[in-house]
Amino acid sequence: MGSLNIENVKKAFGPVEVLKGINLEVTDGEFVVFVGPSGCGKSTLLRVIAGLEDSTSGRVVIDGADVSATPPAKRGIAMVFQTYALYPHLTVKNNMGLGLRQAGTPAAEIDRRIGIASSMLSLEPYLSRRPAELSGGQRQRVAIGRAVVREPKLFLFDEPLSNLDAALRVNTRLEIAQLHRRLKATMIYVTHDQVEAMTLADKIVVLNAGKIEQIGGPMELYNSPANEFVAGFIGSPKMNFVDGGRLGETAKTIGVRPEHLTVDAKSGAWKGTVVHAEHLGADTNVYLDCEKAGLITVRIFGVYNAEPGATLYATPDPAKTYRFGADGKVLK
Amino acid sequence: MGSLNIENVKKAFGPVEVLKGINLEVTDGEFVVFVGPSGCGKSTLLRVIAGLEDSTSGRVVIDGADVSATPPAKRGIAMVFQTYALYPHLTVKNNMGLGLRQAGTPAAEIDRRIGIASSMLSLEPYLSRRPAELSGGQRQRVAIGRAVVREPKLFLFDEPLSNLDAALRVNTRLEIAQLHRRLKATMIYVTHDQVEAMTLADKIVVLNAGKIEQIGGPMELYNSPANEFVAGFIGSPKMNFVDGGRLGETAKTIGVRPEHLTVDAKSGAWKGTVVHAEHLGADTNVYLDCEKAGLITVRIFGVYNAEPGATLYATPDPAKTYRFGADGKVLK
Amino acid sequence: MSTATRSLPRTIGAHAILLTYTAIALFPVVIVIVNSFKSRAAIFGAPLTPPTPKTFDLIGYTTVIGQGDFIHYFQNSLVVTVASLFFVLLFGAMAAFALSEYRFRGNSLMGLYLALGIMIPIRLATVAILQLMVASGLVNTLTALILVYTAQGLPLAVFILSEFMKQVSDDLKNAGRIDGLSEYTIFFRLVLPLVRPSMATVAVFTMIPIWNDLWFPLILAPSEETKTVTLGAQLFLGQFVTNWNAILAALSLAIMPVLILYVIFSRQLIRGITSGAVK
Amino acid sequence: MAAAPKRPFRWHIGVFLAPAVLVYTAIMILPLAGTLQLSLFRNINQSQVFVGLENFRMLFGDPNWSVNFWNALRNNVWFFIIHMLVQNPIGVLLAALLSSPRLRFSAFYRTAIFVPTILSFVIVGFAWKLILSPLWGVAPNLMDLVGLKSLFTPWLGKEQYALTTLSLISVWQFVGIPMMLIYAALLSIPDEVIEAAECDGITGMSQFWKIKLPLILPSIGIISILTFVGNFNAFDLIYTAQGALAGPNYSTDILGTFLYRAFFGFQLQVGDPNMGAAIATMMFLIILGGVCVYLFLVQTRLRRYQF
Amino acid sequence: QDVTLNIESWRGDDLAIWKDKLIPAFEAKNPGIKVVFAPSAPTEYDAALGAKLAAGSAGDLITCRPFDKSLELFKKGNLADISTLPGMENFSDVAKAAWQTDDGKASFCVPMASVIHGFIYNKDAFDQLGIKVPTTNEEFYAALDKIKADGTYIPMAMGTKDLWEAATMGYQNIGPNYWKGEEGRAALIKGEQKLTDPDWVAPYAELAKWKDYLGDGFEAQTYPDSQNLFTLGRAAIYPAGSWEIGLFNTQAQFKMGAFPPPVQKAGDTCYISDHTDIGMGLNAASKNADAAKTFLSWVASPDFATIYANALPGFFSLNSTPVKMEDPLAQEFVSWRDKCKSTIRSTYQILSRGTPNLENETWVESANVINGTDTPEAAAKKLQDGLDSWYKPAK
Ligand SMILES: Nc1ncnc2c1ncn2[C@@H]1O[C@H](COP(=O)(O)OP(=O)(O)OP(=O)(O)O)[C@@H](O)[C@H]1O
Ligand SMILES: Nc1ncnc2c1ncn2[C@@H]1O[C@H](COP(=O)(O)OP(=O)(O)OP(=O)(O)O)[C@@H](O)[C@H]1O
Ligand SMILES: [Mg+2]
Ligand SMILES: [Mg+2]
Repeated sequence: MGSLNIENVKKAFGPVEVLKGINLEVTDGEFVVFVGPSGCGKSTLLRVIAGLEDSTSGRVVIDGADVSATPPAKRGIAMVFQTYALYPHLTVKNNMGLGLRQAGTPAAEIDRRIGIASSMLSLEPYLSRRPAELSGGQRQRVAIGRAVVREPKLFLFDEPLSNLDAALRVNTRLEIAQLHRRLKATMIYVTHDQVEAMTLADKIVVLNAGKIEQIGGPMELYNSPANEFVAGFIGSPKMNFVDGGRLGETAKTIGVRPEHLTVDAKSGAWKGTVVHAEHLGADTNVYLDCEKAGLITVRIFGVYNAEPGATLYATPDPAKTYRFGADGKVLK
Repeated sequence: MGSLNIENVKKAFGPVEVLKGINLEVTDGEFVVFVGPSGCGKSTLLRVIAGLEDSTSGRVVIDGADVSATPPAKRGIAMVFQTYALYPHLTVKNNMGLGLRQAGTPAAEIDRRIGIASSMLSLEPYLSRRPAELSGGQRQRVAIGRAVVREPKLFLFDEPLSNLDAALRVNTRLEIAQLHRRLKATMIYVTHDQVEAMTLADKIVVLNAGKIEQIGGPMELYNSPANEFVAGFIGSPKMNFVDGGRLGETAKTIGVRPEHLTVDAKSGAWKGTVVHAEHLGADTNVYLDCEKAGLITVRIFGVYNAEPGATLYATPDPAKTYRFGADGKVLK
Repeated sequence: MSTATRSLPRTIGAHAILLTYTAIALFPVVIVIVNSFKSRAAIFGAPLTPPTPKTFDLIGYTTVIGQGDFIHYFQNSLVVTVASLFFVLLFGAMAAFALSEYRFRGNSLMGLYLALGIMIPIRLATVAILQLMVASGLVNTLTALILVYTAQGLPLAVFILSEFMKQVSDDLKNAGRIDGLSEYTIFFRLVLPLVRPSMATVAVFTMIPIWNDLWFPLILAPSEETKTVTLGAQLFLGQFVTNWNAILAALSLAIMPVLILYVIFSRQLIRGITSGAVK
Repeated sequence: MAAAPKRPFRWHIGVFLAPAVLVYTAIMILPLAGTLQLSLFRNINQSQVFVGLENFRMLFGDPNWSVNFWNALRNNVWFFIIHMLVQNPIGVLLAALLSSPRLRFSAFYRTAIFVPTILSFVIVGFAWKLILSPLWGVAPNLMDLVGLKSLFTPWLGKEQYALTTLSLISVWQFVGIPMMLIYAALLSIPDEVIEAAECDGITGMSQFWKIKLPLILPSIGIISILTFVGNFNAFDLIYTAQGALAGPNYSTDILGTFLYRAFFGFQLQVGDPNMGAAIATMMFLIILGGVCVYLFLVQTRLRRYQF
Repeated sequence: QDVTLNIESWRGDDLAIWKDKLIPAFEAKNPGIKVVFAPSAPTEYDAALGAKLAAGSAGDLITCRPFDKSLELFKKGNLADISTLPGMENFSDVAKAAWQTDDGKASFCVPMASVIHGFIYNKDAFDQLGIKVPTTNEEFYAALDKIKADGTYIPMAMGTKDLWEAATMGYQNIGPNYWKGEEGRAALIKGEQKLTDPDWVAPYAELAKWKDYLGDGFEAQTYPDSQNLFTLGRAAIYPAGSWEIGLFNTQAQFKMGAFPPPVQKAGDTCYISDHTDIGMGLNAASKNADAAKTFLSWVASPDFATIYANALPGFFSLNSTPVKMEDPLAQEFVSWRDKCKSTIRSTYQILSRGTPNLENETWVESANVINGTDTPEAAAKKLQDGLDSWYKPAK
C-alpha cells in the first residue's frame, strides 16, 4: 500500500520535452522530496503521478499496478497544488470536507478530521470563509488541509509551504512529519526550501532539466554529491566552485561549501578582499574576492563584522573539499 | 519622488478589521521589508498603497500628495501580486511589454528592457509562451519582470520569490538589490524569508494582526527586538522562550536564540535529553527537553551527531538573553 | 486533462446521449434538405425517402435561381448581419463593461434600462421606426436595417456580457491598472480577449434573429437592391399556393451562410483561456 | 474602487455607455415608448383621444378581451413551464456532456445540435407540420417502427395536445441557446479546480452537481430569465405553425399572438393599436416584474467567482 | 423622366403574371411609366402595409382587401377617392360595393376579381366508381358514402388545422343555400335574423356530418395538405374556391370537374358565394398620382380584365364587359352565375367590425364543429352572443 514505481517516464508538451526519462522507486511509507531548479519538471512529474497529465511514454506503477488507465480519483492520492486550486464557491470547511463527503465518510468523522487539520494549520477562525476572503498563506493552508483530511496512502505536495511565514512553516513542517509517521503514508514533496528538504526527507530526488541528477538521503547528498550540479544545488548559500587550474589542482573544479571555509584576518590559504557582508543574525555571509579563487562566499556562525574592502584570508577545510572532473562528476 | 507616508490607515472587510491603524514613513529610495505572520495584513496594506483597495480610514501620501483620489494607474507604482495576476492571453513578452507600450515607450526601448529583465530572471527561453505553459516559478518570474521593466519610482513586491529555488532566489534577490541601487526607487517588499528580509532591507516593518509591532534595521530587530513577538518572529529557528519563574528570574519570560546556546555533553546550565536532531548540512538543530527550561532548540554550526535520548547540557550566552515582562515587552 | 480522467462507460454514455440528441436535432432538418431535391409529388408522396432518380428534381433550386437575384440577396443579408453584429458586440461589450466594472450611481437602473428592450417586441415600434427612417431618408437602405438590428441586439448582448464580465478576475484588471493601462486599454486588451467565449455566444444569439428576420426587411428595405434572402424566399409563400420546392430550396440555401458564421464564431469557444492567470 | 471625495469624474464610464445608450434609446426605447403610450388613448373618429386607463379597464372588464387575455396568459405560463422543465435541463445536460475534456466529435455535436436554432421559423413550421402530419406518414411510420403507432394522434390539431406539442417543438428549436450559454460558462471554469476535484474523488455527476453547477449558477440564472422573457414574448413559432388565430379553438394562443391580432389586426379584424398597446403594456409589466425579481432578488444573491 | 409606380400586394402568387404579362402590356401602351409589382407574404401584408402607410413609405398602388379593411384605410385618408376615375363606369354597383363607403357615395378601389365557391372533384374517380355529379344533399352524401365504402379515395379533402379552410370552403361554401344568399345576409345585417336561426345553424349541422368523410387526422391537416391530397389523386372531392383552378390544372394528373354546393332538395333555387375579393386603390400620399390613375384606369379596362382572368383562371373579372375565358373549369364555375343566385360571404360586410370579430370566430367555430368539439347549436350561439355584444343593428 503506497509504493510507487516510475519507469522511464517521459513527457513532452508539443516539441518541448519536459521529462526526459524518469526512473524512480518509492517504497511504501517513504518520504521523498523533489528538489530542482524552477521549471525542471517537478510539478509535471507530480501531475503525471496523480494522473492529471498523460506521460508521453513510460509507466507509473502504484502498489504494483500500472495505473495509466486509472483515473486520479481511483489512485488513492491527495495532492496539494502549487496553485492551490481551491473550490472558489465553497467555504474553507467545505473545501476540506467535500472529498470526504463524496467518499461517504460519516459526518462526525469528517468534522473530527477537519477539526484536527484546521487546528494543525491554524485555520479555525476562517472555516466559514470562502477562498476569495483569505490571504495567500491562508489559501495555501486550506490547500494543505484539503489534502491532509483525506488521509490517503500517497500524498503529493507541490511546494506546500512556500507562502507561509517562518514560524508557521516550521510548525506545519513538523505537523506533516508527524502526519507521515501517524498515517505511514507515502509522501512526495516538492520544495525549494533547503531546510524542509533536509529535515523531512527520507530520500531527496534532485531533478534538473527533466532528468534525475541524484537520489539519496539528505546528508548523503550534502556530504557526497554525485556531481557539480547537486553539490551546487544542495546547501545554501551555494557551494563555492573554484577553477582547479588556478589552484594548481588536476581536477577541473574544486568545490567548497561556504560553511567549510574559515576566515582569519592574518593568514590563510586564499587572500581576498571583502566585497560585501550579509548579516543574517545567526550567521554572516561574507563575500570575498580572492586572488587565487575568485569570488567566494564564506559563511560564518554568529555576527562577524567585516568592512567591505578589508583583507581577509579564507582557508578551506581540506577534508571537506570536493573535486569535480570536466564532465561535472565528482572525482573520488 | 518615491516617498511614502501612511497615516493611521485602517481597513475592514465587513466586520473583520484587517488593518488597525498603520502609521509608516518611507523615505525616497528606501528599501522597506514587511514581515509578519500569514494573514496579518501585509498584502492588504500593499493593496491600499497601490490604490486597489480603499482604506476604511486614514491617508496614503505619496510624494507629499494625498493619493486617495488618484487611480492606481496614476500613482507611478509597479506591483508584483502575490497571485501573480498575469495576463493569461498574452505571451511572456507581451505580459512584460504591455504597460510600456501603453506608456508610449519606443519599441526599441521596450525590447531592451524586456531583454534585461528576462535575462535577469532567466526567462529568455519562454518569451513567446503564455502563462498557462509555464511552471509556477516561471510565472512568478514573469510577474516580477512585468513590474521591473516599468522602472517606476515605487515598487511593491508581494512575496516575489516564494516559488523560486534557492539559487535563483539568491540571484534574483541580488538583482533586485542592484535594481534598487540603479533606479534609486523606493521598494516595499513582503517576504516570509528571513534571509531576504535581513539582506535586502534598509528597514524591516514587523506586522502582526493588523498592527505594526516594530520598525527597524535588520540587525536592530535581531539584536534588540521590542517585544516577545518580534523576538520570536525574527530569526529562524525561533527564539526559545523559557518561563522566567522556572529559572528563578524576575522576568516573566526569558528568551534565548537557538544560535546563542552552546551544548556540551558533560556540563552546562540546563540539562536536557535530546528529542530530535535536524541535520541541515551546514548546521544542526538539536531539540532538547530540559529539566529547567522545557523544550528548547539549539542550533549548532556544522554537523553534530546527537542521538535521541542522549543527555546534553545547554548553556545560554548570558550576553544574548532577552528578558520579557508580562506584557511581552522587553525589559531593559 | 489526461486520458485517465475519462472513464469508458461514461464516454460511451455521453456519446450515446449526444448521438441520440443529434439525431433528434438533425432529423427534421435532414427531411427538409432531402425534400428540397425532390419533386412536389415526391415530397408529399414519400417524405421519408431520399431522392431517387425518378423523384430527383432541382425545380426548387432552379426556381430560386431564376426568380430574382439571390446572390445579391445573400450579399445584402451578409452585410446587414455582419455589420449589425459588429456594432452590437462592440457597443454591447462596452456598455456591459461599464455596468459590470464600475460602481456608479444608477448602475442597476441603467442595467435595467438597457434590458427593457428584450421585454417588448420591437415590432410594435415599427411605425415610429419607419417614420424615423423616412425622415432621415434611410428607407430602402441597408443602413436602416443595421441600425434597427443594432438597437435590437444590444439589450441581450449587454445582459449576457455583463454577467460574464463579472467573472474576469479583478486582480487581472488591477494588474493592468497598476501597469498604467487606461480603462479603454483594459477593456480592449484584457477584458475583451478574456470573454471571447461569451462574445461568441452573444454573436451567435444576435446573428440568428437578424438573419432570419422577415419583418424589418419587408418594412424598411423591401426594394430589389436591398432585399435580404429571407425576404426573397418569402416570395414563394403565396396566398393560396405555396411553392414548397422553392421555399425549401431557398431556405436550405439560406442555412449555409449562418451555419458557416456559427462555425466561425463557435471556434472562439475555447477552454482554459484564463488559466495561468492567478493562483 | 477608491471612494474619495475629490475623485476625478470618470468620463470613461460615459464613453463606454454612450454608443449603446444612444442607439438603443433612439431606435428602440423612444419608438417603443411612443407605441406603449397609445394604450392611454383611443381612436375616436380618426383622432387619438386620451382615455386614461379605459383600455385596461376594457381589457380586464370586457369578457370579449379578458377571456382571451387570461387564456393567452395561462397558455403562456404552460409554454414557459415546459421550456423550463425540458429545454433548460436538456440544454444544461448537453452542455455538460459537450464540455467534458477531450470528447471526440464535440465540435460536430455542438454544431449539429445547434442547427435547429439557426433555422427560420418557416422551415421549422414546415418540417414539423410535415413530420407530425397524419397524411404523409413520417411520424406514424416512425412510431410504427417502434410499435407505438397506436399512440399517434394529430397532435397539432387537438386542443388538448397542440400547445404542449408546439412547446416541445420550440424546445427542439431553441435548446441550442441554453446549451451554448452554459457551454461558454463551463469553459471558463479553471482546469485546475476540476483537476483538484478529480484528485478528491469527485467525478462524473457529483463533479457536475458539486463543482460545476455552483460555479455556473449565474449563467443558469441568465438562461432562466432569458427563457422567461423569450417565452412571454414568443410569437413566431405559433404564428407560422398555427396561424394568428392560434387554433384549434385558441388552445395555442399565447400573449404574443393575442397581441399581434389586436395590434396589427387579422383578416377582417382591423388592427387596434390602442388595445394592442394596452396588451403590450401588460406583457411588458409581467416581464418587467419577472426581470426585476431576477435582477434585484436573485441576481444580487448569486455569488460570482472570478477566474 | 420615367415615373415608377410600386404596387403593394399580398399576391406573391401572381408575381410571374404581373411581370410577364400585365406590366409589359401596360408599359407598352404607356411609355414613361414603369410599374413594379412588390408583393409581401399574405400573412404580413396588412400589418406591413399599415405601417408603411402610416410612415409614408408605401407604394403608389395598393391592392385592396374587400370591405372593412380597405374602408378603414380610406377613412384614415390612406386611400384616395377614385369615384370619378375613368373606367369606374365599367363596374356594376354590386361589384363596387366591396370598396365603397357604407353610404355608397365614395369608391376607393377598382374591383379586380371575385372568387366563387363550389366543389372540385376527381372525374376519373367518379367515373371509376360510377358516381354521378351530385346536385342535392342526398346525392352528395350518397356519393361520399360510396367513395368511403370503396376505400380507394378519401371522400373529401379538407382539414381543420388552418381554420379558415373550414369556414371558407365549408361554411361559406354551402351556407348560402340555407340562408338564401343575399336575402339572409341582408336580414342578418338588419338584425332581422340571428345566427341561431335554423337557416344559419343548418350549414353547421351539415359540416358536422362531414367529419366522417375527411381523411385520418384531418384535425392536423393544413390547407396545402388538402390541396396536395387532392392533386396527388388521393381524395375524390375538394371543397374549393375557384382560385384553385390555376394550380390544380398544373398539378393534377387526372381530369377534374366542378359542381356548385348541392341544394337541400331537387328543384330548390341554388345560391353560390361569388365573393368580391380583390381590388386596387391609389395611395393618397402617392407622388405619382397621375400616372397611378392612368394605371388604375387601365386596370378598370376590359383589356386588363381579359388578360387577368385568363392568366389567373378562377379569379373572375368583375368588369361589366363579359370576358372570354379559355379554361373549361373556370367556365364551369362562372356558368353557375347564370343558374344560381350570387351572394358574398356573410361575415364580410359590416358584421366583422367589432370585437369579437365575427369572421375570426366563424373560423374557429367552423373548425370546432367539424372537429366535433362544439355542437352546431353551441357554435351558433357563441357567434350570435359575440355579435350581440357589440353589434346593434339600426332598426
Ligand atoms: N475579502 C476579504 N474579506 C474578508 N477578509 C479578508 C478579505 N481579504 C482578506 N481578508 C483577511 O484579511 C487578513 C489579511 O489578509 P492579507 O492578504 O493582507 O494577509 P497577508 O498578510 O498578505 O497574509 P499572507 O502572508 O498569508 O499572504 C487575512 O486574515 C484575511 O483572511
Ligand atoms: N502546457 C505547457 N506547454 C509547454 N510547456 C510547458 C507546459 N507546462 C509546463 N511547461 C514547461 O515544462 C517545464 C516544467 O514545468 P513544471 O511546472 O513541471 O516545473 P516545476 O519544476 O514545477 O517548476 P517550478 O519550481 O517553477 O514550479 C517548464 O519549463 C515549463 O515551462
Ligand atoms: Mg512547479
Ligand atoms: Mg499576502
